[in-house]
Amino acid sequence: MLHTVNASPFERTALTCCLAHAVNGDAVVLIEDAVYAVVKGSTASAEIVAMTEGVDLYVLGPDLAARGINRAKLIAGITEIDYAGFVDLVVAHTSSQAWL
Amino acid sequence: MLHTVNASPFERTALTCCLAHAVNGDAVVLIEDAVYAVVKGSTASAEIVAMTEGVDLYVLGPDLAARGINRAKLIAGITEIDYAGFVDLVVAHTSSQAWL
Amino acid sequence: MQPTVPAARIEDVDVKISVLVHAAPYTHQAADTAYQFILAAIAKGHAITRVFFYHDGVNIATRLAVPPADDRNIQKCWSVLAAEHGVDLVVCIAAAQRRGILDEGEARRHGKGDGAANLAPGFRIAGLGQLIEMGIQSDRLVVFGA
Amino acid sequence: MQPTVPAARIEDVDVKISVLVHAAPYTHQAADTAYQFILAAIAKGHAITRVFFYHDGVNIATRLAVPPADDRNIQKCWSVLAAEHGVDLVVCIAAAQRRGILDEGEARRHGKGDGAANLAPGFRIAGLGQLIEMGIQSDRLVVFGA
Amino acid sequence: MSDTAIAPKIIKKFLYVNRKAPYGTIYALEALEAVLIGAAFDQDVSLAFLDDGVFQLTKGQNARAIGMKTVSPAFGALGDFGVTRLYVEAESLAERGLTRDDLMIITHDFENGTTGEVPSIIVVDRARMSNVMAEHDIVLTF
Amino acid sequence: MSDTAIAPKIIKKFLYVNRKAPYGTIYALEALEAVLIGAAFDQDVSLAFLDDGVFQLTKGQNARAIGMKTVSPAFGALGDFGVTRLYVEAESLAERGLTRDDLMIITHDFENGTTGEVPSIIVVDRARMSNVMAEHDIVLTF
Repeated sequence: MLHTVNASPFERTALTCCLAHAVNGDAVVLIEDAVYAVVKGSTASAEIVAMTEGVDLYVLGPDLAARGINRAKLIAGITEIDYAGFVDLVVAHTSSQAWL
Repeated sequence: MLHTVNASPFERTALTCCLAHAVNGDAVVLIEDAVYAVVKGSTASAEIVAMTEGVDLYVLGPDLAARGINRAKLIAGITEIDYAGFVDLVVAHTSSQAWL
Repeated sequence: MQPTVPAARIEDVDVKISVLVHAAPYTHQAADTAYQFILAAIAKGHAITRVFFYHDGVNIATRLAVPPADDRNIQKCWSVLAAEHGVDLVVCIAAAQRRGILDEGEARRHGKGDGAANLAPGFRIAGLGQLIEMGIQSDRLVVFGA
Repeated sequence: MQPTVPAARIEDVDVKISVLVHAAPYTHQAADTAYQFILAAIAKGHAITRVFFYHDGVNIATRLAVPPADDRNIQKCWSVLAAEHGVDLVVCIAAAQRRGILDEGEARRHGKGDGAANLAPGFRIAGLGQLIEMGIQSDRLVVFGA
Repeated sequence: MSDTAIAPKIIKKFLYVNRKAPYGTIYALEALEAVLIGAAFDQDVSLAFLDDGVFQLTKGQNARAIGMKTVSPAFGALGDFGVTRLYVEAESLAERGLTRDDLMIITHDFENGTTGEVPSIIVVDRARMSNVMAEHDIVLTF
Repeated sequence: MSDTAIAPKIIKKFLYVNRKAPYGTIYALEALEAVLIGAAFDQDVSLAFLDDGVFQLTKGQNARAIGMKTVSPAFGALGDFGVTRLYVEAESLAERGLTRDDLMIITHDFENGTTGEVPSIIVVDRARMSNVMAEHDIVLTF
């Protein structure tokens, strides 16, 4: 299953809720304000490291660029994708769930 | 200063942010979905008890009633008000701040 | 239920209060809470300097909404408030243009065709300066949003 | 930047995708992300079964919005998508009525006056059944909201 | 409505995921409207309540004092529409100071036509909720 | 605009509180629009950035790839509008993995007309931010 999260982890609990339900083999795509979650040294990134074992984590590059987050600031283990890569992920998983 | 919070503490961090900035003598009014914060035994109520020393805490009764939360379920130290009481609080404080 | 706000802390019975509403009707409760708050303030003898609608709050002012018959009609509630209590309801022009809320002048100016204006009775469209002005002219300003 | 999704996990190059959009334009990025996602899907040769606008997402379909000249025009982006790629843009009738988005038939039926319809070109108003139907008829359904 | 005339051959498993509290936002109400319409389509429909969505099912709601419509009674009608599975997450209840007793009683008729009523609410733990989500073809979130 | 012709006698202290990230929602942009209009009113105007609001001030923003307008350059013009105090909360930065160096440099001219520029961003701790809020007559939150 593919999970999408679009809210800032500092403002909403959606990412935590998502990670609590993502299971081995699932993928999580962070889009929009959720991309702030993968900035190194943030309290959110610590949670992600702790909770995503066995889960593939993706982040939408255009949303990183908009927010001025360059790749050097990302925690390890994150795959950056563009909109086409997002489409590929949707196609690759039989179902998806948005954590709004 | 009067602070208002209207979001569920389980969905958003606004209440935590508010309580981190409320100082001795301030008042906090919980309205709309924020009223869920004062239900006894919830994780949010534990945080409230820990963070509201010296702060007057109010909850909007009509919002409790809508959500089926009766008074027996509230943690101690909360004052229930109606819309008129809310107006009185606004009048009684020279400024107010909404934590949206 | 009695409100238990200490009476000694209430300064005045004729305070000028202004209200800022940020959120879309129905989708968020903010418009409802603001409305109930204002009714209570008027009942207590306070004066409502102005209500300013910003962000998605401008959508409260559409005359085209047709909510289900068993639900409240938020726009009508506000229009009645303006008619019965003379409350000044100001919709931010910049926020309204972005979201498609136009009065007759705006609809004409942007070539939207006759009859296209969708601003409801009792509301007027004006600039953000009206927000600052109401802050200056009132004793209290309260924000309702989402 | 190269997307690094393993190619082996991609099942097909002609997948039917439907999209559900829940959030208001400008206020939330959801409408923008959904639009970019759909452009990318079309570029990859997938078919967009339908886009269904629900909750405040129905506000995307107003023809009355006049965003600042230096900003994108979200409604126009979608109308062009419908015109150029034949994407079926369906606005939920119940959600639209509540929020004041009406086509000509609805505007007439509710006595809103000539010219009041504010549904933009390329959108159509229909029932929630269209949401269920698109779920049944497509291979994938993606939700964008707030 | 002409929508119901489509009579699709395909039957998919639809899961409506409810994660928002009622009244503060409209999501609970409009999700329910979607469920009730969707029920006419002869699909396999279940509902999931987790996070703040569990508040939708609490007893004693009465929105009169805030000038709104009380949403909760409509859940009682779900059984008549053939919607008989409401999964509720145990951890979400506990975090909010709620127990099963705080929830409304929602039932549906026995499927085989014999008399008697079956509870529609199925309290599951978080791991089971993940499975429920994975078992569905379409996950609609509101 | 006729609004500016009012020329009020009263001068109040306005604080615009920014607690939302840019781009994901419109609040940052529309708050800035309000600040720029408000600056014409000869009031005492300050801005506060806390919680996700600190993201509004980060360097290197470029919203072209998401089809939106880049908001951040407009902060550079605040000084010209007489808005010279941007309070930024240190704890909010730290929680988000940010330091002062991640923020744009925003300056204004010396008030006494001598040449040179003064930084507009004032990083304060949480306790001081509470004081800043308390010191203002009008707190506008977006």
